[in-house]
Amino acid sequence: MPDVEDYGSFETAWCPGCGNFPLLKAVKEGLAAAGLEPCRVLFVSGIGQAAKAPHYLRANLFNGLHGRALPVATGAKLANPGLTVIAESGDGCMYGEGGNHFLAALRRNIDLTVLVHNNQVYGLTKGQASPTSGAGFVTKAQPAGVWSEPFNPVATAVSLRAGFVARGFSGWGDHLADLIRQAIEHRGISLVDILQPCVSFNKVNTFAWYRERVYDLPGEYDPRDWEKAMKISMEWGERIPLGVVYRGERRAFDDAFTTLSEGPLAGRNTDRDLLERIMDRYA
Amino acid sequence: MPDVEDYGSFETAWCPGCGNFPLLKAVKEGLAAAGLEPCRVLFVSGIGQAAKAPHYLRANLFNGLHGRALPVATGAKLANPGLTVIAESGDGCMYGEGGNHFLAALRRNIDLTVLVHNNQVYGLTKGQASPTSGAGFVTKAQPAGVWSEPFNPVATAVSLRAGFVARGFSGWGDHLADLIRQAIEHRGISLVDILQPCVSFNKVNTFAWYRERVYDLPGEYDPRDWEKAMKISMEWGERIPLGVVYRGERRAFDDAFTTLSEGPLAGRNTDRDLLERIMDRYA
Amino acid sequence: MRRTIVHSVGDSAFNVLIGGEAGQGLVTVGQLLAKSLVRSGFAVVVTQGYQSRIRGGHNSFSIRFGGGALAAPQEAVNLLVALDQETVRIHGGDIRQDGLVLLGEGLDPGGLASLKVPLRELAEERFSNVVALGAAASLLGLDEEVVVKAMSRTFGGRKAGVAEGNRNALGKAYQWAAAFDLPVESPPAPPLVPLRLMMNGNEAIALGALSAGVRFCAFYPMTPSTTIPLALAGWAGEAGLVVEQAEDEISAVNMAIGASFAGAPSLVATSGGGFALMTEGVSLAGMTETPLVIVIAQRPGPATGLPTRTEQGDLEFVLHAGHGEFPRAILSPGSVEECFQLTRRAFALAEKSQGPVFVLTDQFLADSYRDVKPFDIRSLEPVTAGSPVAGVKVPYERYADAADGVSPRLLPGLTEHLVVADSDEHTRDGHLTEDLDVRRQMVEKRLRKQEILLGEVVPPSLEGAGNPGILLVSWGSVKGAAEEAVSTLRAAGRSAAAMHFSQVWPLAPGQFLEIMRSAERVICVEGNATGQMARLIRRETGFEVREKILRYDGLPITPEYILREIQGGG
Amino acid sequence: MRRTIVHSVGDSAFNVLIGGEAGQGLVTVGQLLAKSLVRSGFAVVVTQGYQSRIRGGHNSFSIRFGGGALAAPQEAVNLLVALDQETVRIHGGDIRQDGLVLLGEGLDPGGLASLKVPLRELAEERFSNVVALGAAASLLGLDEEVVVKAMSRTFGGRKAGVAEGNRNALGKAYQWAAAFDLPVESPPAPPLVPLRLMMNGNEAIALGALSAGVRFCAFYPMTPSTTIPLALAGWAGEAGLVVEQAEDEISAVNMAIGASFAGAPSLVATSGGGFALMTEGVSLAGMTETPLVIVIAQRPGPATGLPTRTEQGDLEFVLHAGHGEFPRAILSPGSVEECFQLTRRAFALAEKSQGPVFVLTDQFLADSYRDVKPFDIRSLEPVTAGSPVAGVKVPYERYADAADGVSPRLLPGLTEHLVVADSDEHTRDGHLTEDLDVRRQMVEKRLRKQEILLGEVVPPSLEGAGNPGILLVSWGSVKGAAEEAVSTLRAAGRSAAAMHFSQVWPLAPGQFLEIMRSAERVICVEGNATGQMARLIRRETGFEVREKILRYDGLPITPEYILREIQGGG
Ligand SMILES: Cc1ncc(C[n+]2csc(CCOP(=O)(O)OP(=O)(O)O)c2C)c(N)n1
Ligand SMILES: Cc1ncc(C[n+]2csc(CCOP(=O)(O)OP(=O)(O)O)c2C)c(N)n1
Ligand code: SF4
Ligand code: SF4
Ligand SMILES: [Mg+2]
Ligand SMILES: [Mg+2]
Repeated sequence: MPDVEDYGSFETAWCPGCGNFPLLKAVKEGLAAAGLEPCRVLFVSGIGQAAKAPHYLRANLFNGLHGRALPVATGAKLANPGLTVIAESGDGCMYGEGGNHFLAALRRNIDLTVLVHNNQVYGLTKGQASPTSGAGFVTKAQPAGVWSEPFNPVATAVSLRAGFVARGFSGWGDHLADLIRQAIEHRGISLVDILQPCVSFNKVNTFAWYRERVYDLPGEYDPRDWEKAMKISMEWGERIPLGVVYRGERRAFDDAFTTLSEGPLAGRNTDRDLLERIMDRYA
Repeated sequence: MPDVEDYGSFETAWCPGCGNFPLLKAVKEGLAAAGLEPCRVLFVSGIGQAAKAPHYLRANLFNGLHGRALPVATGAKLANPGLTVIAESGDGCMYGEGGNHFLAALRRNIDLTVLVHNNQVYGLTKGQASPTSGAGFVTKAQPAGVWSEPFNPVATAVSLRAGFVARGFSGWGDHLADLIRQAIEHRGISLVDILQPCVSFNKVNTFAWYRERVYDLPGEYDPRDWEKAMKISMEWGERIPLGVVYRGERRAFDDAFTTLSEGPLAGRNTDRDLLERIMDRYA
Repeated sequence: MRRTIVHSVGDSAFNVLIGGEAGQGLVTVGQLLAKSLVRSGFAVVVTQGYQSRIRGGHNSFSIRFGGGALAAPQEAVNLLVALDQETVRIHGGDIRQDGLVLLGEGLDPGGLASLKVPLRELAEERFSNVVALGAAASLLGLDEEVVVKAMSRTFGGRKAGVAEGNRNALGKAYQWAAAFDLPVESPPAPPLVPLRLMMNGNEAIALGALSAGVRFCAFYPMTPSTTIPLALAGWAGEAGLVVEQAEDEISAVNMAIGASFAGAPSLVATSGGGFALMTEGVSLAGMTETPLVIVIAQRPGPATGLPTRTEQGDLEFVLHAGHGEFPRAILSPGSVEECFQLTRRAFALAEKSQGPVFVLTDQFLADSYRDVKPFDIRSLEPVTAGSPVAGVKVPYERYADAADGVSPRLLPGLTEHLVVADSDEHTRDGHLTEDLDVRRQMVEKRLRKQEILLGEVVPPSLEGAGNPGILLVSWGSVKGAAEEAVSTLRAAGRSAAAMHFSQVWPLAPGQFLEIMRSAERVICVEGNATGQMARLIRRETGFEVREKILRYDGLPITPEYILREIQGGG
Repeated sequence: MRRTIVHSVGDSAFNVLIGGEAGQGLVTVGQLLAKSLVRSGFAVVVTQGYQSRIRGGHNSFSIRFGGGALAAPQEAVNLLVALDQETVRIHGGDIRQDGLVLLGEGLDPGGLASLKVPLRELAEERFSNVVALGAAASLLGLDEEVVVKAMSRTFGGRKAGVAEGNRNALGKAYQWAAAFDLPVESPPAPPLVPLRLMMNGNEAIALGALSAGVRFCAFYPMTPSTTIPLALAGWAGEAGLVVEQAEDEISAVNMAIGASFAGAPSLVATSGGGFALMTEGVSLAGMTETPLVIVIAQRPGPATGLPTRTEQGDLEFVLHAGHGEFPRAILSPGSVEECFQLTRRAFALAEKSQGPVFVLTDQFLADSYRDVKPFDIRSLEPVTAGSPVAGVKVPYERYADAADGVSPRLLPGLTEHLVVADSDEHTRDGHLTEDLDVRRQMVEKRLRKQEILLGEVVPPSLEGAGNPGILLVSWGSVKGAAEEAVSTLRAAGRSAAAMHFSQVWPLAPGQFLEIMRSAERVICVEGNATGQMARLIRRETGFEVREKILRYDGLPITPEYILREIQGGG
């Protein structure tokens, strides 16, 4: 069984005090709790402060384009179903530039774990509004404040009946690590939207702001009740629920391809008889 | 007051019997009922069979790229708030290629009317699955049947609290025309998802199939009740509700830009004093 | 309007054009007739003209056939099979003096030599297209059994009544047509030749990919590329492929990169507008050094343009697509065989150079059925994704320095080594860096791989001798037309040669520059409006191709078109 | 490592480099010092080097200043202001023999001539950066009041204590530093010159756009382009603009096209990767004939590359971006003034040719503050979107035929005429067509507009005489460095000239080919690894630029870099 140390420790390019630090720690703990060897795990990230996270642990990594973590993760998972594939990136990356892939991945219900560092701001590009920024949030790009309604990833995921929908908080390390473990263990798509304070550019949604509001969904809360989940997913503002909001039963997309039960696509033999038979159909 | 004839009549490139014909008629009736002169209306469409529709009536038209009707419509509306801007296209165009814009437009709540010909298939490219195709739908591209869950545009729009969310059926012409009129009259984004049989490529969701299932939301149904709307939006299969599913109160995005109260951006004078003052800030 | 018809060598060939509305079953008739011709030993070249709609409008399916080898379409029509009046109006002018219109009794041949088929008498209306097929096949002297066999394959699976109805309609049509002759004889049945396949360009690309070991294909439908993923999807179950329709082209290219990174030889196929959305992904493949085969089936642009027509307008776009600088290769098949062979080559080059390789085709070739000698498909080697783990230096570095720029490529999850790839500039171990010395080294490492590609350039082919009076330079689907035009010129006693580029990037001037210099006149023949290949040649060699024969109305370049232009141009 | 320092004409200039971590307030110090220099009558050229992170790492802000005109960065450092130890390590080697390190008492100058500032003594730690500013300004002989004024503008709005604390820290630093002299005198205060602005390339682009009448800007943040839309957003309220952050770059470009169609002169700004996503939109602007200004601030690629560094690697990509063939122009400013002027020109050309026009800049120029003569901004004309309705033929046709290809452009909803635009091939009235004759005419109509652009090409500038021994050819931000290198060569008695392209497409060979031919050696100086401009020149003229000075490590080309390469290359 690997332990947290097996995931290594690296110098980061983050600001001191950033919510990404406890988040990174929770990811490693979640991986260790799930008992995964680094070489069996593939992280796929996009671009942003959050997207650097997998550079700061030991695992396989494909750090791709801004917004495109999910398609790359999908391709990799379909090519090698034996990999545990984790798509990790920021709110701008996953819900902004990558919004269409987010919808499609939820619909596919492919066996990926999606970790979103939701700091409600574009960190790396210095503080423009992100899709989850609150209405009225003032930035240099939105000097009169954000006008659009914030995107609610949890509600969207529940409304599309994604298999596993959770919200964590980087200030609640153990709780978060456990959500990540559960997400990894869930077969089908699992979303963990993680509230992650950005100390440099988001002076509204700070550690203190979140701490005052977050609460753990009570033990009796049944994440299999879609209607309740839908309602809970809309709760935001005074109180913000953390935990597994929804769990649905859906067939995993990976099962759509029977050939995947035979393992990775790499290194397979080409069936020459079959090739010939296919060619002969053109005779 | 313009009447339906003012919107003209043209030869089309559609298949005989296509659900687009009654839909086109309903659009013209809706426009006439809303009392709009053709020259005050701008249609923006994408690419697909549906996207050809605005070529078949008299109005201003920007027929752009596949998937990109909403951004063009947004830009045009922001440049000329006096225009009635209608984005019209197919399910593949709006919910597939254009999915990210769909989410963003709902969040913005800009004053656009969005008409989606939802035939649950890619018509123009000859019958591949669309985002709304039912699970198990067999096509040449999905020989083993569609595996993903269908996209539910109505549920997504309600979950994001869009201002006006409706479902129509091209087989119910008058009902549809009235929905379109209401959508046009609503300030803020209004979605009319229109069930539109494709006689050439969708042999499952036919006129008969829809007719057996659709029903009109009863008079006592209150589209302002979000929870009920959310529930109704999930109804699909045995029974499919038609009508205005949800109506929310949200500030229209157009109000974010105070300058728009002064009318179109075209032809404005440049304030030379202001230019000089701005330049002087660099002194 | 009757065009001046320039007869080409094709006089030994015969051209049947079937025209009608979409939805009248004309493609089925065309395919069956072409298949029957191939089965009877003829060479065929099919040209399909259709519109961006599902029903109505005007479509055409023309089959040029002959006893020898054929590689180009032909304008002049010997036999026009008109399923509607529009066909007579549009194509009447293309009928040769000695040609014939075959049409239903209700249609008006407009003064052309014609034969009216008593459709209603011979079969129910829904079998009209088969009656037309039977009549045409009979006139062409094809053995009825050959047509029946082709038909039974196509309609075999249908409801009982349908197959029978078709069979009867065909028989009736054969009987009826037996009484008639063509004004000019069609080519005699060729001596028995070994079995040939009938395949269009897209099918050959799909089959080439399959034989090269493709394991993953993601796509978003776009005419005229869609039939490639559709063919692969059709084989996916039996051949163990994953074919996935993506939510958009951006997703398609990124999925393919992810799959390739994880070890599946991967392909995407699209057309210009969809490819535009993939250009960031192309750059990603370049930066992460991920093998990727990208097929682009061109159609006329800009923007949506003419979705179902042909053009060669995207050469420069593809050559420079993606920001930043990185190596690539662009193959441009000139025939259906080349579609197969060059797609295979694309997979090999992509793996070898660890980057993006393009196959640039177009609607004409994509949809052009031809007779094809069966490939020696058993003996062809598929590619192997990734490098052997044996001998890899530890700790493993994905971007380890290498003299030729190619680092060992391990696949994630398949060994105990960690594989780290990055779209940022990165150190050898794949982690992001802002070290500017490393940056310089990595740029140089990536660019060194261009040499590998340069070492494997497919040399341009040359038909005809050196020092020609006229040298026609072509690329991609224009090959057959240019070569046939040259044969015609030579048959007329003129000194001419045809040089064809089946690979347009990189160029190795040593392979062609001398020949160009030796020609009196060099003429680029391209399916675009500005002469993109001519510009590229000048850029790479300084040699200015002064004359151009260009076409940009959406139709393929034909031998006649070239000859007219040469004559027109003096 | 100490590089051979090649002194350039810049010996009359003086280079201050401030280095430290992100978050230490070094950009503020740099801006204030630069502003104070400009206010004191000096010319300045700022070079910013920063990393893709918000805190930590190593950043630099270097200000070269002098009494005359300056247009290029300089490597050799006269005064190094080290806010951290890393700065000494990285830039110590760049200090001139007669240079000085100014640093806090806790840091080690590593044997270099140095002056240690007793930071703790002079002020609280949070004001350290202002102490450094004061010490440096004092050493440079700047009037304290000038610095105070600059500071009060920057910190004016802050909390009371802060402004005061800063003011005190500055005063203390001035007092302390009065006792010291630089080893070599800094340039004498120049004679009073008329007021000059301080502005970087992106600010000048934004201001140019504003003066040109921009009314709409959509963008998705991407370094180093973001400060353009941010500047516009800052003015939006007062100036009546709509600036909208889009959900992605595809949306941004399509929004801008929609807004332009509806009559708002529109701009998008991005960098390579974001632009890749816009290429389909570029083609749409070409097809629908919609004016659009696209600013691309280049950074090193491929893919994410080095997000905060500079490069000129996207010339060919931008030139061919978008499928299909349509006219475009690409302007490539070489100075901050040109950023302003050419952005204005871009709006005019976009409207005139009804299509996409590009402004191709890069990180170096984007972030490079310079002293700029105030523009005669009152008298500059903005563009007018659309054509007058008077005289329009009825029924109105958006794509009416026109000798020069430019049809009258009415705006939808503003007249009683219907305006119909289409991304498919279309008839004159804008409706989609599959008529192939119309297709041909429309291709030709669109391409005729290239002539308009060709008639308005900004001619390349030439510094130096004809028949030079060495001709340096540059484009974009390299202008100043190439010109200064030439001055230095000439000062050393060599025959040299500099030719700069502020517009890279279209090219008018008549404007430059003779001069190139007249030179003994022609050397292209470009910030990329393959010599893209050299290739383009050969493609358009046949003239092969055999020598190249290239840079692709993310740093701007300097006069020293060029001179080293020329000497190295013999
Ligand atoms: C195609 C593209 N567009 C824009 C960018 C610039 N960019 C880099 S990171 C980023 C936003 C990051 O925000 P988020 O994903 O929320 O991550 P954070 O930095 O907040 O963790 C943007 C816009 C890019 N790299 N690529
Ligand atoms: C970027 C791009 N990708 C793909 C296409 C090809 N394409 C044209 S229409 C279409 C699908 C149309 O489906 P839908 O929007 O549902 O409209 P329908 O034809 O069913 O009315 C596609 C994929 C395109 N034109 N552009
Ligand atoms: S900018 Fe924000 S998110 Fe990024 S490292 Fe700094 S605090 Fe964290
Ligand atoms: S393909 Fe379907 S949607 Fe398109 S016109 Fe035909 S029936 Fe209608
Ligand atoms: Mg963020
Ligand atoms: Mg559809």
